[in-house]
Amino acid sequence: MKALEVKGIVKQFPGVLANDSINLSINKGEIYAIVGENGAGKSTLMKIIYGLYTPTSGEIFVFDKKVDIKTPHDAIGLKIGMVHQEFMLVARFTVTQNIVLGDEPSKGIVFDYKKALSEVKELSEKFVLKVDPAEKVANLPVGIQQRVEILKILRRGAEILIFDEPTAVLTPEETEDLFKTLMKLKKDGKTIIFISHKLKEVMAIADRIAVLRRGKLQGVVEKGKTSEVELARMVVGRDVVLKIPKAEAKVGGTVVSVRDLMVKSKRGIVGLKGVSFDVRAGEIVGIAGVEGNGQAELVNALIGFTRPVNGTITFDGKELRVITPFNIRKKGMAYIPKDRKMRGLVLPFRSRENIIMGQHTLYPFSKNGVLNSIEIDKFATKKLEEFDVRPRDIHTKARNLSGGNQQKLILAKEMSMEHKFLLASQPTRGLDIGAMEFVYHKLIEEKEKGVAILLISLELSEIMGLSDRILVLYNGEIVGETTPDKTTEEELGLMMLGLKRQKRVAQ
Amino acid sequence: MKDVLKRIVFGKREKYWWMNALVPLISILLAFIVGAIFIKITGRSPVVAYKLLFGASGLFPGPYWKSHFAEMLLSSSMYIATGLGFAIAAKGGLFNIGAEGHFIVGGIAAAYLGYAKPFAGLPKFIHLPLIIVGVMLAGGIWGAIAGYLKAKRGIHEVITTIMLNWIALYLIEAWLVTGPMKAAVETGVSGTPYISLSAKLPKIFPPTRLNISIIIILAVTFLVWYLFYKTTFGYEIRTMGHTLIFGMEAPKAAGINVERRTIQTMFIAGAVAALGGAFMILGVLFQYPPIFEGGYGFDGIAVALIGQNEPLGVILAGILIGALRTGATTVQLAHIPKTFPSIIEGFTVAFIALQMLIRYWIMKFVMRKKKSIQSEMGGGAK
Amino acid sequence: MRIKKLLVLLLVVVMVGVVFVGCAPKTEEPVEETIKIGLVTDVGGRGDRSFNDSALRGLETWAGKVQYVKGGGYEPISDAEFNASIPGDLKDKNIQPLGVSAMVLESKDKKDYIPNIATLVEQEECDLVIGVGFMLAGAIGESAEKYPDTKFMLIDAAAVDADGKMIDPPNVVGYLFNEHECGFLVGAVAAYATGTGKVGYIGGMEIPPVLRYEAGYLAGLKTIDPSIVVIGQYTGSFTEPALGKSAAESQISQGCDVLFHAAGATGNGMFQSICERGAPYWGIGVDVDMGLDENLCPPRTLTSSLKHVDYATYLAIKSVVEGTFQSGLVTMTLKDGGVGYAPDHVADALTQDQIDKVEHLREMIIDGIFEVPTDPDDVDSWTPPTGF
Amino acid sequence: MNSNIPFLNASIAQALDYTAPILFAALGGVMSENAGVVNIALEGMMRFAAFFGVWGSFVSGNAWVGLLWGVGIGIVLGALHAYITVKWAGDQIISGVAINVMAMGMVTYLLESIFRTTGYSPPVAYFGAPASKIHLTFLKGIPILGAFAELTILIWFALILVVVLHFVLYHTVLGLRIRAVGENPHAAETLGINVFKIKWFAVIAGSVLAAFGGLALSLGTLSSFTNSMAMGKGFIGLAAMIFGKWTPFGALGAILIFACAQVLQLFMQGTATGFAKLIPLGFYLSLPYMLTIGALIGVVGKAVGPASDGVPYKKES
Repeated sequence: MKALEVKGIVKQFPGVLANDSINLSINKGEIYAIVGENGAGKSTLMKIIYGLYTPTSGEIFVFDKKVDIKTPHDAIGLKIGMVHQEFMLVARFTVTQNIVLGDEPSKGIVFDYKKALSEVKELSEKFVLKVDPAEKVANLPVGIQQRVEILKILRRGAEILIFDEPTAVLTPEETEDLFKTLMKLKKDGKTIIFISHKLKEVMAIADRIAVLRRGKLQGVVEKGKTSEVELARMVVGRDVVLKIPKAEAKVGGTVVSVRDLMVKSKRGIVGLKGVSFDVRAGEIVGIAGVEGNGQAELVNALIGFTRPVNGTITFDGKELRVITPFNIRKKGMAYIPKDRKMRGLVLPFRSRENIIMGQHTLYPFSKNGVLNSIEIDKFATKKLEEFDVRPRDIHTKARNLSGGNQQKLILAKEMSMEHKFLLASQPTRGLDIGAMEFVYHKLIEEKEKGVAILLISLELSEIMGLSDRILVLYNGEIVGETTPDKTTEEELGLMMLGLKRQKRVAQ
Repeated sequence: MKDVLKRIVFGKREKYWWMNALVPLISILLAFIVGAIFIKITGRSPVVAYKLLFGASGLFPGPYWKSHFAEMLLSSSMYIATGLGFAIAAKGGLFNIGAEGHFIVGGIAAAYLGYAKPFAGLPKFIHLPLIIVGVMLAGGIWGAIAGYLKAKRGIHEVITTIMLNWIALYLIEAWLVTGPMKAAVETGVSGTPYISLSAKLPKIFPPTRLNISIIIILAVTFLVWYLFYKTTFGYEIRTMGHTLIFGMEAPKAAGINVERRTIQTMFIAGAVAALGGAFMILGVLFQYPPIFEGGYGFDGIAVALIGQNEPLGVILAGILIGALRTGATTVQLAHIPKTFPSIIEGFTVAFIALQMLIRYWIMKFVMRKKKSIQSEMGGGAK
Repeated sequence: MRIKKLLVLLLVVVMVGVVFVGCAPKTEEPVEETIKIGLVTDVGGRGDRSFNDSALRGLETWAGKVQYVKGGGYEPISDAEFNASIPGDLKDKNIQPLGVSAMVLESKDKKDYIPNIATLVEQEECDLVIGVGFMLAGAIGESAEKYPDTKFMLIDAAAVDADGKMIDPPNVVGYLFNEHECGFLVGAVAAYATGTGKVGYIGGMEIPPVLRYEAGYLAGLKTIDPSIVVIGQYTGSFTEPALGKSAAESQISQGCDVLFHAAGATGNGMFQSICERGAPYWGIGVDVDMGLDENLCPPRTLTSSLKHVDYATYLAIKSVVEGTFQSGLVTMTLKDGGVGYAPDHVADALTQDQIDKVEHLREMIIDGIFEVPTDPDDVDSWTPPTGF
Repeated sequence: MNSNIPFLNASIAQALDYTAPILFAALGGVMSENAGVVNIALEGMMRFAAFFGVWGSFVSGNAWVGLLWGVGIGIVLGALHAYITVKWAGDQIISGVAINVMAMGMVTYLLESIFRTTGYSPPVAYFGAPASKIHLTFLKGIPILGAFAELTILIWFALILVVVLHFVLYHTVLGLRIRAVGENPHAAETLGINVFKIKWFAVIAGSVLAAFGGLALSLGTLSSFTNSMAMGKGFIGLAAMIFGKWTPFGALGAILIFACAQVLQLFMQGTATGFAKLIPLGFYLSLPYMLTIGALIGVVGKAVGPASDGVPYKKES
């Protein structure tokens, strides 16, 4: 039986043909992956199926019946559920409130919260997805938030589950958990549509794989009859192997030295419990760890957003008493934030305006406080070329750039500033293969120039591939220090979960 | 509160940049049409009303045009000042309801510096600039209080500016004007003493009252434009404007001192709005009266919104409102209440708020011409 | 979509229709050779139930014998209505219609005073322009110099020049009122009427006329019984009845039973409070005889301190009509009937003996036997008269 | 001490009288902003409703009819605000300012057209008349509770509404959905909730509450419309709503502080002796406003509203 069929779906956005006559046919009970680079049209297609977008033309069949899905409400009625890439959760609500929203147990008009709690508990037990029903979503790690999302759609009796890039924000362990869940759901007879650009994962979990490129369907392959390399070629349209280039470290003097750093989190609890480490010129120090184990606090302290409770940060041999973003940047720090929209860019600004942010007070961009448009435009044009930001138009607003191009714009901005130290927080988050490759190359380039780099990442392969030294952060402490050649992903994974500690190499 | 800044910037790079000028124009036109219907419904003649209104607005030549024109510019300079007060703060992501307070603080400062002894004896070319600087300082400090509380204590500027308006009003009218700054009895006036001759703004269009206030405010508007778009300071304010209200931290992460800029933005907003109060005292009333009854501050919000928070737009909107208000009292000759122009002002702002709809209409019109199938508008247009 | 288009079309048709109907040739009213009187209100405007309305009564009702109608314009009033509009203490002043036509411009803003006066002089060619309220002192002063052929009248102030100096141009008459004198008399009445020994006073803002009322009131109370406690409050506004009510409630709950206000419309709230409570509370009105105003609280209005802006306006118009206009400053006093107190319920609350004493005090002021202080701060050091 | 009880009770009653209109406005703000639509038109809505209430009562001679008229105009204005901000995703601030400016002009215009005055309407039947008040005579004489012995129905309604609104927002299905829409409309949409419907409802309901604020002034405290009626009360309600962190009880608390300061201010002014007499009037009058800022600095701190408050919601096409 076909769970879902789409025929000739076309979606035209102003200036972009996002989906170009796409035909897919998905069997009941299979895990069906759709892969493609960012902007290939995967999410658009799913949003059409879920009723968030209206297709320009085309037909949809659910369980062999032609349907007309206008709103998510229709989709839910057809037992289609979707876990969005950006979680659709109300941060201030509890797990239970989030799960039952839209279909609440009630006595008359009164919301029966007790009943909802027990329902959620039951549900979580039934599907073996452990959550605390009374906890606020804002306080949960990403992996658990995703569970809430899954429970939400399961509660509505979804038979077809769409996962839009579900692993983009997960740790390896969480990903593994998710895969277990997916397999279990498949066993229960649910149909799963799995959207990703991570070919390794797709190969691990999917039964069949459809490849999209620039809005067009490139082909559908069965897992057994293909390979990662072949898929990659289909996705990118040329031969690529995602290989992280290696470069020998020419290590120089210590640039940043952190001692006994203790930092409170936004919620007021101590999130970083006294860590010490050095970053030297020309090396990449990788910080591995599951999200929420002190990374945010570390970043905030280094960039001057949060004042540490205790401990010192020494930059270039000088201890900094009060750190503000202004003075630390003046000393020579560049920062690639994990959240592009929140910390990286001013979305309504044009590329030319974004690219000078942070160095706008410097010559030649301005003199005596007066901006020099000609110099700015010249610079922006050059950098857009150099960092391959598309479109090349320096007047494009950042909001209209794709994720990858936004990231490139940030790189262009940060790396063109004079800096000795680069703080890269999940620099490849949500990027496709091409963009990732680009970021890796840039990081290596930086390293070869003698910049000290602190790389915080949840992707173990990234940490293993790029770092010269690896620190493992668990529960606000550094529980291990190692180098890529002395460890394995498995060992790191255990340390990240606090199951294994390693004596630190002497500082 | 957060959406003050989701505004469309004038710019030729936009595909339909002319829309940014067309939308306010159509809004104003629609407002006049609805105003006409309204006046008809209430049993009066729209033609007579508009004839009187425009005849006395100073916008069109006619009898007594000279004095109407002068009065219009005199009003406009004050509306532009308070409009800028709102627009400047809005550019920096702040919602400033405090222009009313800044206006009266500027007024009382102008009155004091205008009559008080050490200053009153100075020659005009020293005295007047001194007053202007003093007024801007006073208004700026009053504005900066709200900025400080926002930056350092996180208190919403809407609350503080509302409260500071009232505090300013009561401290001035129920203390300063009736207490330490009361005029001596023998002069025959209540309120503060009159300002000295050297403090009065020079007239530029005799025999009318028009004085250099319009020149000052145009110069200030130019400076504000320059500040916004040509300096690093303005650049930083604009980064904040696009992010502050959404809780985004990009400017802060880029090393911009958001807290200090917040205070400075409110300082400038207060200083410019205070100029309006100074124009009132130095060019019209020559003293701070016992009861001021402004309203220029709140109308400034409408001026800024009609002008899309852009300096040039604020000038044009200021002139529009100034003209409406100048013509307002004359419509009473036809027994139409003086508040009629406020109705038009309200409708104009309402249609500006409905600009998505107006844009949709225009686009449909344009698209039909272009025979294009794609709607450029999207949005709630369903 | 069709329907929408139709609606738009309909709208356009209606609009065009509206414009054409409006364009229909209007029959111009014949120009009469009447004396034209212009009046510029202060920001309070028509309907303030205070001096603007009072001046408008002097102009429209008495001098013009017309009333303002809904939708604008005037219609004549009957003799009965005319007679009813004249308060008791002015019945003997021989107020007759003067056949003038009135043109009133309200001001929205202080900036409007001068343009409004200019409109009345230049466009409407008024013979006399009346400025209501001391706020217009500067505007009248300036305009008087600019239009020497037009006569001006100013209420509550003398004209001042652009430096705030009092001036006396040959075409301006200013009317001042001795509010402290009538304030004194209502103070005396209040002192006799109170049963609790506590009385209230509600002021708008501390401006000169209000302070004169307060000074007179305090002096009157002190004269009758120095032990009376006065709870005085300023609301900071002349236009907010809710605040007036609040202040009145506060005073009543502290034991006051007679309340006097000099707070414009803010005082309406005081009367509301009195009316809701009924006996034994009394309210005292200000400026006009509020005991006659059905919108307030006639049954519990003890008296009103009268300030006949209407009469002053009428006198000024009359002088222009009769060609006896004299410039200068006129002070309206108890003596000439420009101020006074209304009988309202005085006879119910006071004994005849007490009324006689108040009347005696009135005559003493008229005869200049003692002077009433004009500043509340001077009342403490002021010695009350004796022997009444 | 016993003699002070009537005074204490009267003062509290007065504070409550002062509280009611602002409270309604603040609750209107709470309703609308919890669904993500900023409403700075509270002031204008109060003004419109205050006038229409008096008009209705004037025409019919019945305060309840006035109430209906006021509620009617509240619905109309709410629908206008919703049409602009929800249907057309227009700027909520601009729409609010537009309604405020229109209230200034149009109400005065109507006042002139209907009552031939630009100042004050004639008195009409109202809820504050002694006979119309709710008499709980048994409470008289009891300290504090005695204040509730004679209140208008509108004050009671305002107080009860705080509880009701709290209940609706935090304990009903509708409230959960309203808050979800204000926090994350996209999440709500994906769960099949009609975001537009909820927003329309909340904006109109909020506007009706603000209308009650106007009615509490013109038909509760007073019995007539005066041109300076709302006089900043809508804005104070807005401030109180933020101060109270967008919750009904928070708003009530904020307004009570303000109202008590107002009553205290009048009391201190009236009874000032000695040194206190030397304090200028301006300081007394500005006391409530200073206390509000002081309370914010000292106690409350940063207020965080609903996450999507003020962000126009657009369904992606």
